[in-house]
Amino acid sequence: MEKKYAKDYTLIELMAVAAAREIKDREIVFAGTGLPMLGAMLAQHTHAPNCTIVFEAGAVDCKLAHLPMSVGDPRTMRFASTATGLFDVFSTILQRGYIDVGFLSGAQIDAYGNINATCIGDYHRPKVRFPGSGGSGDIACLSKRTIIIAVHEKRRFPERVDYITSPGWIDGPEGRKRAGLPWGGPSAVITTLGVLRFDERTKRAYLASYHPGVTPKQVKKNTGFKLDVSRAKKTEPPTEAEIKILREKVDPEGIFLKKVAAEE
Amino acid sequence: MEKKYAKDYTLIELMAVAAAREIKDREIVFAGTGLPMLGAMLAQHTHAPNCTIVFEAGAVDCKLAHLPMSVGDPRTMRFASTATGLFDVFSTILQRGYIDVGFLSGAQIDAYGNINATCIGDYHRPKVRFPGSGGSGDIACLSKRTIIIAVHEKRRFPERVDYITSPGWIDGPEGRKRAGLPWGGPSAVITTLGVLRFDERTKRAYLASYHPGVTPKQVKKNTGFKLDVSRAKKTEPPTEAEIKILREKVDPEGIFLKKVAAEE
Amino acid sequence: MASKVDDKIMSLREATKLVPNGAHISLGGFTTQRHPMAFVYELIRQKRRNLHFYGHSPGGDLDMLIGAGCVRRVELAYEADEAFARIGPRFRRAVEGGLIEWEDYSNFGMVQRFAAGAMGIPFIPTRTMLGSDIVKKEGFSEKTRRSDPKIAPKKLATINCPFTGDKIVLLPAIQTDVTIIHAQVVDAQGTVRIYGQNFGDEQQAKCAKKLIVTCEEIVQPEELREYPEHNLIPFFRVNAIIKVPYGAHPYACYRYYDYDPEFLRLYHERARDDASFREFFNEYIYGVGDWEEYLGKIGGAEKLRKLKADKKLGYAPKLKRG
Amino acid sequence: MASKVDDKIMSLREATKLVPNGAHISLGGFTTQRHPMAFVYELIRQKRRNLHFYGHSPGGDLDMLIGAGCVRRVELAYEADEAFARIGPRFRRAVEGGLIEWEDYSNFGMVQRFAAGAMGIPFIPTRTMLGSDIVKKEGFSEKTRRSDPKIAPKKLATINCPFTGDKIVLLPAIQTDVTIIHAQVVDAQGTVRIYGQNFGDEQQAKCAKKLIVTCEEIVQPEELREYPEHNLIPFFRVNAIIKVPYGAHPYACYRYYDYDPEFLRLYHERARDDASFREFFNEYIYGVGDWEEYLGKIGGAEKLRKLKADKKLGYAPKLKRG
Repeated sequence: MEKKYAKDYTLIELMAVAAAREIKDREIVFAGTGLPMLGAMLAQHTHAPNCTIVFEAGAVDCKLAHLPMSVGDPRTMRFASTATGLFDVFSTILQRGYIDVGFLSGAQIDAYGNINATCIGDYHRPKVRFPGSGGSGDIACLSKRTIIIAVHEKRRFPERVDYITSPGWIDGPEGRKRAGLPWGGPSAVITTLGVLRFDERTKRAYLASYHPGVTPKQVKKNTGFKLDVSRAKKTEPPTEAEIKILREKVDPEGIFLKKVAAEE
Repeated sequence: MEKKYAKDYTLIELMAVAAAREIKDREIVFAGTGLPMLGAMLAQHTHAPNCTIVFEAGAVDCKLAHLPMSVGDPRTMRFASTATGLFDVFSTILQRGYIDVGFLSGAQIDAYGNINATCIGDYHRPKVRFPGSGGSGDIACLSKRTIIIAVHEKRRFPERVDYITSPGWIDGPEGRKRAGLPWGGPSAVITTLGVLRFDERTKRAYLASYHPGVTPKQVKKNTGFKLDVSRAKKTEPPTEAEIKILREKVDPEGIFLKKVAAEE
Repeated sequence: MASKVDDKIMSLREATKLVPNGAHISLGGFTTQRHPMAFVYELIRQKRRNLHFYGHSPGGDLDMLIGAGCVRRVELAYEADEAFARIGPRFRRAVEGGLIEWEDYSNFGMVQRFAAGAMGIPFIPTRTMLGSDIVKKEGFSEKTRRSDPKIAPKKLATINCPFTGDKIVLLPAIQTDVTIIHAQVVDAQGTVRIYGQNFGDEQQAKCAKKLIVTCEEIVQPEELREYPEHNLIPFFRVNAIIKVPYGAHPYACYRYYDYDPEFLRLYHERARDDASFREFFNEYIYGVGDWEEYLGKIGGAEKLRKLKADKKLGYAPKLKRG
Repeated sequence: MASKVDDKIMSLREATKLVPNGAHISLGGFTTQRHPMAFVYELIRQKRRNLHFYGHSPGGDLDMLIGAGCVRRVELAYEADEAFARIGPRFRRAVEGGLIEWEDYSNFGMVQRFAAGAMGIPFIPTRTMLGSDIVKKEGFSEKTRRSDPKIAPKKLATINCPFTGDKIVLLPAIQTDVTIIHAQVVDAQGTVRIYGQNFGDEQQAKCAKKLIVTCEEIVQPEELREYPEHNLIPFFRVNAIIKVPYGAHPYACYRYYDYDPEFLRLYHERARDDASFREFFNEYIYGVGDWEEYLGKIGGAEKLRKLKADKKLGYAPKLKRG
């Protein structure tokens, strides 16, 4: 069947589709609120019907009828396989090595995919304070791989984050091993301008694709670290089917699709 | 009301009554199968209606209608407050410091109330092998105090046990502290001949009481370590009411009362 | 320990006496569910001061306590309200203004610390947070750590596993003076049942020296004891029980009611500015005599009908949230 | 991991293929309840050898495996059948005769080791066993420990807590190759529900690399997923499901049937002597084709009626036990 690409879609929809495409069938996915949830649900409705969504608050593999507004939303209880709590999920699922893909976001992301969700400036006298790690640091440390979602602005993409809340590749290919992390590391950064991936040898981010309407040069200009754009292709746009599912099945109330679109 | 002492009772009944009397009202009791269970249930029916019985297998404060034959017996589920498992009970109740009294038994008990439930002879080539610690070592380490139940024979009461499965006072008043145990220690040994207690200063066992029909000399003769009998009184016999409750309410099926009586 | 025969049922005001100034406390619930808000409001009304707060991912519960000036120190992983607020506005202001002291861990880290306290061990090993600045940077000063023996002497320790050689983080246990949780159902003896996910409530409750439970319903013991395997906390751990229907508002309580998007948005809007925050507090907390009056203020019977959970789903499927 | 769409339902014989010779295994259940006996019998029939067995307080399940020559090493806290036998007769004989290797821990110690494996940490700290010879004496030789990389390099370690200075025992985690549990209800995807106490099943199951579940009933996923908070194991942890009604006999299965005092006494009487033990095995295991035939052998419909649990109590109140 020929793919019919959608003509009318928002940036948030494009990003949700890109997130969904990172998930393989039968994988176990640690999803947070917002874009990761949209992406994971879309994946279940399309190419990954047997992927399992796990929420840190306790629910495993629920059948969502209404989009949750938090990972602890009562909506995540619906027909779940189990529903325990943070200690059980983080220890016996995440730390035990069962999470294939985890989603992350943060205020700053650096060249090695390290994330800052804590503060700008000195930790003890911050210029700006963010909410803190939450489960982000845990997902970054203990998922088999992670996907980062980010707003692409120069100040948000420095060479080095002010504070590593959630370790990426830390400082290169040996960084995680030296830190004592048993596995994992970021595999993609889905931004408002494109998708970054990490060089296999150096573990530095490079531009893998730029979104429709964006040029590699623009991405480079909006990135605070030196970005290799030589391998960049155009991001595959969403299909009509994907957009339809997103709007009609995943978030018919427009909880995130409309909210984020409005904030753009 | 004047106490009416029973005239007709078995040794096991006498011991069950002695065990019950060690329990104070409102205490939390870790009970095993057999005599400890009989004693704890009797206590609930008499002077300690608000004591709580905890089983290591998971049940907390059940209302027994039929005597359990193991700590994991389905009979322990009846109207319990909670019913989890060994990890929860041992960690969040016992190790957390909530058990006031624990009951113990074993093949050998020594002068400092250390218990051997593992083997006679060399650990690696035992002459006789016993079942092993079970929860006994845990109860000995982490209850606020323990009561030991034992058959009183010379070979079972040596100066030093062959193997410390369940630490008592170890080697004297500083023994537990030196070992790193935060609290606890044995307070009584209820035997087939009498009740031993531990000297406050030395933590060595002495004879506190001898059962009706037994002389202090007999107890001394049947003890492998030097036993102070100078403080011994006669064990207070069971009352008619206690025997009636034991037979009619605690073990009407005669599961333990008859079995152990038959083995005597 | 507390017995079956103690009289544990009391008013919010009586229960707040169990939380003195300077107490080390923790609150149950997570993100948009089951925070013991009625108790939080009463603590604010009683003007508690210098609280040392432990949380994994608190939201408005802690943000309001901070805004009211009740909190001196926090140890936590996150302070926000997910879809409703990217950061607690009063928390942000307090940190940026140096009005409180803080120590950062991850969510898993904090829950493990509660678990260690619940299990009666002084620390718990973990692989999380390795490679992060959470491991490298201490928030509390040495002076702070020395000032209160209940604070762990250091944030964490890193060792090599004596069995595998792996690098492992050791996290110090937390045992709170008081934990307050909001449950759906409790009996008068204290047996607690929670429907839905229990979040970190089990660990937070069981690590506490004293446990206060606010609840939607108080039922007969037989009702809960028929299925003991569905109960979360044995009766003897509970010191105080307060019946407060809708006591988690504006947060949800699975099977009873949903969260209140309107009120959550209102709070976060008002809390951004000092003056409007004070007004908000005057209207909804200081100016309100009791919980009954509060429920009237937030929209009364009509609002509660909108929030009421569908029996089967456990939330309000028709609630306007967008 | 195992998916929802895998075909997990199989026969006992097929499932035993997941347990090769030399496997490190553990069995669910505790004292007189929920040991996966049908699976044990099949392992014996299949003549598995050199198993490394981890238990907290096993009973006849392990005793029979030892008697059948399936077991090479055990790490456990206790081997007996409480009111039915003060020690497993085959275990005693095997230890006294040097036929197996053994390592002693306490019950809490073993359950903590399973818990550590389930949690993905290499060790767990505890205060239990301090002052005992369990801490002082290693059962396995250095040679044994070096012979199999799955065995912990040492029995335990003692350290001073970096926060409190307290003496603390560190216990190495267990991750079994295969754990086998017997549950009341499972669905075809693998979601497991256990009624009554779960003993150590949760930790034993979650520490396993592969998990086999025998059960009384297989139901539709919707039936279990209506109350997800009552389920113990998420579907993706389960690799094999076998429906074996009365599959824990002669042990009890809460809400389904009681233990069989007659059969337990018979076993322990016969197992004391080599010849009568062999006869017992020939009659009840080797000479029996399948579980159906076994149930006939032990007394058929009449026996099963006597053991059948009362719906409300969960056991057989009129069962003759004395």
